Amino acid sequence: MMEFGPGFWGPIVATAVMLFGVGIAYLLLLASRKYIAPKPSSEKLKTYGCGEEVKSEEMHVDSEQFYSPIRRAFKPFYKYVQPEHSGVLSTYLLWVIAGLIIVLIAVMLALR
Amino acid sequence: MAGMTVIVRTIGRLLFPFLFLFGAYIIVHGQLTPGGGFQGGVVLASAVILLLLAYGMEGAQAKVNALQAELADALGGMILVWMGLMGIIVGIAFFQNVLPFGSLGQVLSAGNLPVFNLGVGIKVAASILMVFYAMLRIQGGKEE
Amino acid sequence: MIAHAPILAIVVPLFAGFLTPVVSIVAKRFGVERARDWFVMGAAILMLLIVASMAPAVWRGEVLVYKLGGWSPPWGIVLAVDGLNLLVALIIASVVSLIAIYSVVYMERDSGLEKYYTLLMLVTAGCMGVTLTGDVFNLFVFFEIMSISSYALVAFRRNWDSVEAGIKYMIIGSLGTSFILLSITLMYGLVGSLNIADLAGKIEAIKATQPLPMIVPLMLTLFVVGFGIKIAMVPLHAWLPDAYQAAPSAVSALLSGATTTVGVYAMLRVSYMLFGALAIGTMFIILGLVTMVVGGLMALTQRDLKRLLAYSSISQMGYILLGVGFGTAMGIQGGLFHLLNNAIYKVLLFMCAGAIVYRVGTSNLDELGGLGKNMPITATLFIVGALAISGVPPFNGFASKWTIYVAGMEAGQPICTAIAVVMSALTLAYFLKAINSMFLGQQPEHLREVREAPLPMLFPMLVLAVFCVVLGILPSLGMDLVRPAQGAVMNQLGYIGSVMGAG
Amino acid sequence: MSLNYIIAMLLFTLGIYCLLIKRNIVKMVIGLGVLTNGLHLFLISLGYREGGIAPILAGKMLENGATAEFAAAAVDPIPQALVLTSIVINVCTMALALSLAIYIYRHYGTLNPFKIRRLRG
Repeated sequence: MMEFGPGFWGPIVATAVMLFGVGIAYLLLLASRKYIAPKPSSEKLKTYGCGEEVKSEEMHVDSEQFYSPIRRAFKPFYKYVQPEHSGVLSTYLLWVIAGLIIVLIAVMLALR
Repeated sequence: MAGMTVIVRTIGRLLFPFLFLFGAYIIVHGQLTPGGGFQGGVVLASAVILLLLAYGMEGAQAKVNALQAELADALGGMILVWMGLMGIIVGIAFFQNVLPFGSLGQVLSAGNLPVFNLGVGIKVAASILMVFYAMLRIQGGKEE
Repeated sequence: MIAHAPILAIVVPLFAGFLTPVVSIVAKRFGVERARDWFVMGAAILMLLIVASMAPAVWRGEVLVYKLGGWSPPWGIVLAVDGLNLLVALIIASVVSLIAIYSVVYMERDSGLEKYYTLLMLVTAGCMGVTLTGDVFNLFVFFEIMSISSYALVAFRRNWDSVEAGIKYMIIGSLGTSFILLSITLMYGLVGSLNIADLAGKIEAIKATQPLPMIVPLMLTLFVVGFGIKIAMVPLHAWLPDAYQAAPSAVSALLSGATTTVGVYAMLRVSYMLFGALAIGTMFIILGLVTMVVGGLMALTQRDLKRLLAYSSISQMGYILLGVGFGTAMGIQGGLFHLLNNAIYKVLLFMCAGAIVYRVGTSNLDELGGLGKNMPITATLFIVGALAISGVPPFNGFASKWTIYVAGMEAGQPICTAIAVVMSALTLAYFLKAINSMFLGQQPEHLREVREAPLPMLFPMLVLAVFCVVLGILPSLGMDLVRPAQGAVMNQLGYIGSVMGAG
Repeated sequence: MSLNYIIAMLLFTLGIYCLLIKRNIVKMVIGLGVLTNGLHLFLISLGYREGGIAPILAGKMLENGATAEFAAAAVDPIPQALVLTSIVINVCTMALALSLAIYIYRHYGTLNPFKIRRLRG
């Protein structure tokens, strides 16, 4: 048991509980397999790619669009900030100078 | 790199020993006069670089080749570290003076400093030479 | 020899660096090229032992002061080791030892390895020097040694990408170090001393005068920006993804484990010791939040594994800044604990990425897939690291993040804490994406023959993963490790007294 | 006397201007050099003293009483040592930067930072 301010967190107990939970879940999974054997038809296993024949090796989630809902939620960020990471050294140096000025103003305000 | 005209070659050949001597002088008198290991080492390296400019890569490599420069670099570094470690072994602290001070104004005086300058001089000369060789090697497109 | 431990910890890697070319030439002559690797590994482990030998005395609360050449503090250069220095030195020494073991196999396909090992040892010597020194100009010199060697290491393979990353890192980094030099110059002009303890006392006296000289905030700013470039605070972070992506994975691990740690250390030491920077805690909190959010959101859309890890590294730096910015005992403790944990799992993740690059040849997530069957151990270790970095309970990341959250609530900053929790979930999200793209899913044709990574690469990864789990299950162990460091950050007068009293 | 500081500041500003505006890596590296030289000039000016003497002890100065006189007349030697160290570091930086620039030119065929941007995003 160790104290972290309000409330407590017992790492060993928690880990034991989690391992116990994992064990139960695994047992449930095994048990369920016994009763309901999944038997999908071959039609269901086939991937539908707009009528195109797609080999299973070529199926891959595009890693850039993986979280497109989150991209939509933070649209301004991806519209304005991400394209600024353009790989141009001069831009990056400008950021450094801008950062210097921002930090200077902040420190001036704080230490006044 | 090809090399240059007869005038440059002759003057370079004639100047080389004097430049080398001057570099050695600056290093050895480091504790007495302005200058020291770094400045003397640069002069030493510039003597070889003069040969390099006048005679091309081969002329300089005949005096000091790349492997020798690398070994001299390591040697200079090790002189420095050993001088420091001597302080631990003999005295009480790293970089503690272990050699006798001698009398003021003599070349062999000021304890550790002459040896120290020597180490710095060798290291700087070798390093600058290595930088030049490396850059010429990239420039010539011979690398890899 | 224990009395000389502080200087030996710097000299051993420096000496090994100078000796590596010679050892390499001799070993080649005798036909045992591997001797060079063993030599470097031995030097790294010797350094770890030397650092560890300082631990008992420092944890008792002493400040080890070592006078170079026997000159006493305000005039000569001193090395001063208190809890904070020791924690960082331990992290660096362990990370470098593991990377030396890892490099033996990982780097074997490259040519010019004696230069690689020389540079590795020089980076180590620079890190150690920055960490252990008690003199501000000496700190700058070692910082430059570390930086220049790391620029060269990033560009080591001389491909188009590593050269591009190298030159960007180099120019931005050199601008940063010149800011540090300018600040040291101003400080010398204002106070006339270079010893950190002496400076701290004198600047304290100057700050008491009203009005405050304009130069004091300027100095602090230049230091914060200069070290901020090394730890990639957000407006200054642009070099980091390029460098981590293009460098060999062992070097990325070294940069994320050692040099950023040193950057955080230097920032803490200078801003807290010299300027008593509790006043700018709010600035650290805001910068930390911005760093965290930008790093996390940028990581979400990356296609390259190492670039994703690089952005997540930026994000984790935000947590450290946040914890330190709270300025309470618990906040600093959490920040430093996160610094330790960050070094552990970040190095682990980069080593896993390196294992994949070593076997597959690419780190592009779109070209990977289904590697879980071929590389089960690497996959397990990567998942351990990913869960640890996302703060999932039984691993070490949870303990330190939880400490930071609690500190945030106690410091009366519930909004910051909420943002930190959300970003933690986002971290899990993008790591799930990486795991899915690499180890699960359909396996492309050309990856059928991939084998498990070789044992010398797996060994350091296993050690780090064990640390992840142990520090997660027994967080009080990590807290005990961090508490002397936190005490040292808060106990400014003790440091000044010990260093100045040594004369 | 204050001319030193003005020139140092000018050099520093010029260096930053060079880094931000120039469209050539080699010129940016030169700008970095100019910037650092401005710093060195600033640092060395801090230790200067009007009509000071070189801080080298010679024979007569060690006699009793003369040491204090020497200390009162000599310029501050510490900034000179610092500048020398910094120059050495600068040499290393320049050498590395220029060799990287050579590689950049070989791989990209240009030194324009606006065209060296294959790593981005």
